[in-house]
Amino acid sequence: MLINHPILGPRDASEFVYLGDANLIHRPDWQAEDALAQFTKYGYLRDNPAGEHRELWFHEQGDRSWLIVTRNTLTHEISKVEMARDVASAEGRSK
Amino acid sequence: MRYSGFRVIKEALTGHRGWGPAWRDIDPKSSYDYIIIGGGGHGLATAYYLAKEFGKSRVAVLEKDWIGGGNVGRNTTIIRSNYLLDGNEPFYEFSLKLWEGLEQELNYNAMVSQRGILNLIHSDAQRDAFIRRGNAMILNGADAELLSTEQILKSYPFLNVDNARFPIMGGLAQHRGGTVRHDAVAWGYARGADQRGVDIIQNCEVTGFKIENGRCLGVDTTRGFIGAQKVGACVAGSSSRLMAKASMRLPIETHVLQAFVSEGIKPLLPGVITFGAGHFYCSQSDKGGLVFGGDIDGYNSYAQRGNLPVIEDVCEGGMAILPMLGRARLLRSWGGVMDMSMDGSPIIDRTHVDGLYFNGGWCYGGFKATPASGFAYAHLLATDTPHQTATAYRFDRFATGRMIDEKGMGNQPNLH
Amino acid sequence: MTSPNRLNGGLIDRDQPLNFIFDGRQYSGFKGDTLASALLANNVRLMGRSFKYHRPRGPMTAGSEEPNALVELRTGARHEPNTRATTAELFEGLTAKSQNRWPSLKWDAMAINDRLSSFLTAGFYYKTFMWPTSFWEKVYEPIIRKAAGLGTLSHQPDPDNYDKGYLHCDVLIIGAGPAGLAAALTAGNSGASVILADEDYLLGGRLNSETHTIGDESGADWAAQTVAELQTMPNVRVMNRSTVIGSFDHGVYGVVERVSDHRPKPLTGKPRQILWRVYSKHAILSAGATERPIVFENNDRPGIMLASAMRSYANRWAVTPGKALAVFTNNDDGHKTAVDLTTLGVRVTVIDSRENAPSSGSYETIAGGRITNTAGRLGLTHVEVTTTSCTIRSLEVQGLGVSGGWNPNVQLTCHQRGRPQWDEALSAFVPGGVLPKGLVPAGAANGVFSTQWALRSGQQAATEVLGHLGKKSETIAFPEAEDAPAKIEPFWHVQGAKRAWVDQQNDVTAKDITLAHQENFVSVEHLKRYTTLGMATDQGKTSNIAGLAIMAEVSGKNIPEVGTTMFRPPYTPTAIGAFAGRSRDEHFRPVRKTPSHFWAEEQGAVFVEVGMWLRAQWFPRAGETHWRQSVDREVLQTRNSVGVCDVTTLGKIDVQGDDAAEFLNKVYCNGFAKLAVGKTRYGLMLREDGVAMDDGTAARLAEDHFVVTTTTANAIGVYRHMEFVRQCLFPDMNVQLISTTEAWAQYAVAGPNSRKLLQKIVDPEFPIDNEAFPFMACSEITVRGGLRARLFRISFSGELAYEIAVPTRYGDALMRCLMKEGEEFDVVPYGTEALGVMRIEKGHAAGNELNGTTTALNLGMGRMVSKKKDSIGSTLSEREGLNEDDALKLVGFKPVDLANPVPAGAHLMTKGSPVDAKHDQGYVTSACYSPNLGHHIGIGYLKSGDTRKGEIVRLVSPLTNVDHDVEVVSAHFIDPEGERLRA
Amino acid sequence: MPNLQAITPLGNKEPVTETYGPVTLTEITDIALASVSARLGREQDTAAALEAFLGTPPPGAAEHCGNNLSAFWMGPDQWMIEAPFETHEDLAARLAGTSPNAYSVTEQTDAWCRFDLKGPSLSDLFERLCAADTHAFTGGEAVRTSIEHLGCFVLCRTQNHFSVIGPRSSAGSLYHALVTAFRSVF
Repeated sequence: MLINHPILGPRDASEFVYLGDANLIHRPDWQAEDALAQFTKYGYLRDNPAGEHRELWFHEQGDRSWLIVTRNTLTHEISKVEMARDVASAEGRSK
Repeated sequence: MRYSGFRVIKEALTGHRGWGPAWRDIDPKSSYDYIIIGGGGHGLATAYYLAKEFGKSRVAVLEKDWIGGGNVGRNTTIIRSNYLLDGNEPFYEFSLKLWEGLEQELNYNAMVSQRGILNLIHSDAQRDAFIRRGNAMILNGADAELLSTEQILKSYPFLNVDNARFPIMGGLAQHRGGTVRHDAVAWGYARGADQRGVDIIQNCEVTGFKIENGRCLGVDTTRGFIGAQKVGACVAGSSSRLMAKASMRLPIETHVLQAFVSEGIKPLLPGVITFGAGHFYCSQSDKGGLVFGGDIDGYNSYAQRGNLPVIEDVCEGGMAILPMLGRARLLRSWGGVMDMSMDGSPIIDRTHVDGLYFNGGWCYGGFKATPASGFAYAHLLATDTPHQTATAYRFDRFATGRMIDEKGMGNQPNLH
Repeated sequence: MTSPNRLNGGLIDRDQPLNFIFDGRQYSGFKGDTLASALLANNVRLMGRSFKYHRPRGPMTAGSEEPNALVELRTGARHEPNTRATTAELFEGLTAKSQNRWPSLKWDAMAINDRLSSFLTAGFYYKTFMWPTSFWEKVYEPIIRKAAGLGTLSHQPDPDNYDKGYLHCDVLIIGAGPAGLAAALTAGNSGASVILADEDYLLGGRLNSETHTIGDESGADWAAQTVAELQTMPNVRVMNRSTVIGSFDHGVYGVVERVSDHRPKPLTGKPRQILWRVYSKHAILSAGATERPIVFENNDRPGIMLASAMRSYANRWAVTPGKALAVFTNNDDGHKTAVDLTTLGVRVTVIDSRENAPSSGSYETIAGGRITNTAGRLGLTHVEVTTTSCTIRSLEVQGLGVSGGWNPNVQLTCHQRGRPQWDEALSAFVPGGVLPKGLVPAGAANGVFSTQWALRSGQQAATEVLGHLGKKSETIAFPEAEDAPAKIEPFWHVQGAKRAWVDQQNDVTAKDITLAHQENFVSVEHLKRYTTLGMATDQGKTSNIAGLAIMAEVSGKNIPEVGTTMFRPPYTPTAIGAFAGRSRDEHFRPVRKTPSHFWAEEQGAVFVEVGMWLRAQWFPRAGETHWRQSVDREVLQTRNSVGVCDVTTLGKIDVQGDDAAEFLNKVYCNGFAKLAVGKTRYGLMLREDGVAMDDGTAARLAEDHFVVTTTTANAIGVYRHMEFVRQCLFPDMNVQLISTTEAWAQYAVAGPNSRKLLQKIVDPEFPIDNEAFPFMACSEITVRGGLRARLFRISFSGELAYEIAVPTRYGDALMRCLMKEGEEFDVVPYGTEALGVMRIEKGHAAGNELNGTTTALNLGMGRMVSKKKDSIGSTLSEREGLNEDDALKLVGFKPVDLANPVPAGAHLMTKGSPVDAKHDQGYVTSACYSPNLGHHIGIGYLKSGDTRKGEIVRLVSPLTNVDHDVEVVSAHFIDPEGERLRA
Repeated sequence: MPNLQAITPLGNKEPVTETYGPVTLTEITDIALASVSARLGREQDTAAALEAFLGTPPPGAAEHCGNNLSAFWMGPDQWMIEAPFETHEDLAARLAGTSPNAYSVTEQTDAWCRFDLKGPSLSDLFERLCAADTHAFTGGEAVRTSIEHLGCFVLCRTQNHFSVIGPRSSAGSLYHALVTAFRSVF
């Protein structure tokens, strides 16, 4: 499998370490009233789709960037690769 | 029809004309008391025990493809009950006991072979952990033995101890562990269930649930609606796809696990052996093929196939402990989809929908659980109470913080 | 020596005779021969035995799909079972042995199974061997296992090396027959980077086995010239003996190059095989086709082979299985064998199942005939032909070529789970469905069977691919070549046959398939699994289609309705060594050595693997006969004076930036914002699920600069986690991370004299007395006249202790210096064992305690989890199940009888309660003999342990036969008030 | 400087130089290394400071540049600076002093071992070692990739001169991988 790194171009997936669903960047607010319930969902429930899946990969044997890869879990075809940091920023995550 | 050596001889002398179908091919009825979704090992076992142990007769197994085509048909055939945690060990020990009587139970030779399983130890810390585990096994009524390297070399004289990267410092053995002819498990349960009146319906895919007022009334299928008092989902790697039809999100990810078999060779490995410092475990089938595997590929996949780096990683592990393997050939690889749960342990539980039950999250340990999973699920379906060995396998354990995390890897399914 | 079956011509080198040995007998052949062709030349047709019935067998094919002629090649540690005689290249001195027979190939006692075959039908074993229960493992299975299997492994380490490699190309061309060569020429001319790989040692595919011409040249000559031309192109890499074994995601292919298998052993330093991982933008599958047999009674005798194989043996290797041959065919291709062999002076009779079979003047054709039986126990002697008029003729022949049509080699198109499609006109599966992205099939692999059209098809495929690459291609005008249409009338098996083999290796007969149907094993996957059809080492290449056809017949379906089978990697069985490559033996994984490693080796240290690291475990001294003596000495000397331990392996992460402190507040459950510059603090890191992930220290070197330490085992994972927190959760935090684990050699200097020792080394401008440099202080300093260094006053042992770090290259010298300067204090180096003893004596948690299931509460650090701030894991650590009243707590254990051990891994029971899992109270995580206390001690987790101090509990380890009482005590066995480390 | 004797990553007093066929392999120990990471919002300042230090703008992704003082790219807004050890043993301190708070500097000199390979056909060697397409390298590339399970930088200085920079603690394993590949190829 190859991951087309936004900066480095196609690199063998074996250079990367997989984490999972890209929703893991949506860490809940610890001060919310239902924080415990939110964190439980965040930590444990997954869409796990058969089809397009946004997921986090870390370029461990490379530039140490976390990437969000949009990959089809039926065909393994990758349609989009983004820098996770850019996505997180764009979604309003800050400090 | 009862199988026996006498019967085989009789048929051989009369041209084998008397053998009937192992199970009937039939059309679905309009409704059942119990519908099991998924004709894999667990689903067929559930139907069998519902009929046999709980006297239920209006039972159907719906299989979208052909029975036994999921993980029961593609695994490395290992049975064992060498678990650490109290949530797991009694359940797997119950399963092992059911395996021990399976052939007589089913009148089907699934070749349950208790040739032993051996986990190699490569460090002091690993030994400490294995001693804790071995003790937990014994305290739960299972068998375990701590072996020295010398004892291991008596059975496996060719293990690499001379120039190994990681020294072999003994092993934890479970002599009652072993292997089973995996396909035969599905066929044996199917035949047994069929003989007790269970309808096994192949090529019948569930496309939706009929849920009214919080109660499941049946399932829509590619062969029409089928009503049911109770519906039990039992579809392993397809769990998330199926339960999404009931608006459920699960604590499960679907991953691919590859496994491998070599060309047939004359007897080499007496039992199952697991390399504790790499990703490799291996046994030898009765046909002579070395059946081996390692880690999952590590990314979500429903594709039933993996990639080259994992094949290399597994073979590296093999060469590390069995350096003669260089001259054996890998014959075939295959990939199965695994329902990896968030703590590495399964779920056998009711759902928020009345009449809809769930069995899944087996990670890549589902095969050895087949009899107990079927038994416990049948118990839950028939009595609405969990079987005594499966009380911990609840959905809400993540919310309450009562995870059953054998490997201590936390909520990351690909590490379990 | 005479070779009775050798013909004229062929592509062998008659100037290079080679001697070889098969089953102890010496023969000779020529360079260019395979073992099978050389044996046939010597009139040896019997080369193997089948798997189940031990039927005598000869080669069925002339290629890698061979199911029958499997031998054990070479001797000693290089002994290699199941080697196809049909692909083993002959070399001088080659030694081979037949396998799966006893006592000899001609007289095999296990052939009794053949007599019992009516009892041993498909799946018979599922129906019997069940009584009595214990007999399966003890009696039946050992017999079955001994009889099963094919060849034997050597039980010795494989002495050869394997290598790996990585190649990149625009186009990978798989197979160098006419289509592949045409594609390679076209792509090569365009300037694209091309890899042309073929499993054979001689490129050209069927061109080397046919008498076809291309223009004025023989096909073989044209192939050789084309290959030579390709080899001159710098952008084309031509790889022979290279099998493309698998098609993986995104254009990645596995290719195994057999570098040395044609030699007695590899040249010095050279690998036996190389596994190449090829990254291709596109691939052309020109892997040709495989002929398939027709199923008839006793169709498995030595001398019966595929008609195309017979032609290969004649044209390429100048060999015939005998002087009188027959061909049984359902298509025109079979007649080519008759034409070619007749031309070479061999008498051939063709039995063509088609009533309108073409006739020829040069050989007899029996149109509409069928072979209904054969004779010859160890080699074919007669075939029985039933003609259309139902008369039976017996022909005396030594060889029979069978042609049931051709199957395109679609395997690689299925590796990503594409399913082939049935082509009615060809009566064959052709590539179809979703192909691997970028793969274009061409030539016979795509059902294009004539040479002329294969050339065009190869060119077309290349042109298509070049178009995608944006490269221009020129059309090459290939000369005229053979262009016979594929005329076939499907005919799969001769009905009514008693025992007709479908899968020859696994002994699956037509009757087995009928039986499977009768028992409802109808789906192709059930059929395969129930009968073992297609599970042999040829992976069904010679058997699957006939099996499907017979199932179709008995179930009243057509072939595609019965199903297709799935092909999975590898394309042909592949040496496991090739997949492992260089990663074996002591090089299985890299070794990490500490800065003092070479010095420690000089001291005779005993080393232990800790992850990838090798660490000194203890340093034996003269006269010490047991490791405990060394370890006790190291502990006592350290606690009494001073000891030094290399702790470089702990992970070190440089955390810098304006938000560095805020960042640490997120990743540690305890607070760091208020930590003063020049101070160090213990930190506990949780996973998001509230379970302890790692612990270590963070030293604040500047307002915006921390050095964080991790445990040795978790260094990589913690760094990855911190990058996740930085990049994905708090992208606006101004913080930069980099690992500095290896940049600094770091030594723990511990013991009451540690300060005195360090004062001799630390440059005097840096005072390290208790006032200037108190407990938990940290500073950048210089040592030994200006060498930059870092000093931390932290203690794992519980003693007055420091950790000192210098640039790694000086680590060796610093250790020598510490030893020399410490002589006056009787300084001692200590290893990981003594380190472990001291931390257990002090009650410090380590890997055994941070086992991935324990929380801060379990560790006795529940109050460290700050509720005033957000940190990873703080919310989920509040779940009820993690905060139960009887939660496990870390405590110490002391044996009641001080002579007893406290073994790690033992479980704990309340006194008087039953000993079983239900009453389990906890377990011992770490234990040691404490030389300071003079008895064994342990630490571990006990339910409500913090309230049970003083209680006597029962320690049981049934696995190791231990059962005695221990007292629950504080985990801090030594200096519980921490006076020493603050001294 | 200090009266402590340095050793090489392979554990010797002097670096190793060996010849395999047409290629020379040399253990390089006379280069100081420091990483530079731009702080948030200070990317321009960092680039300017590095340009001032190096005499050339810092290299782009997967590239390296410079001669006596040189740099290679490690990650987004992160570089490794190379300088002669003899004159720049204090490289990290010097860089840190150049433009305070614009970037974070970390000493990396001894975190790594380095082997330089000089000779023809080096890509024939590297195709056995790593997945980088070194045949396409012309000079100036710097790729972080994995060699025999070790995370390494592969720098192509010219087509006849490559550097492999790997974790110092595994210098022996990296050296073994290189030598094995040499024997296999040449």
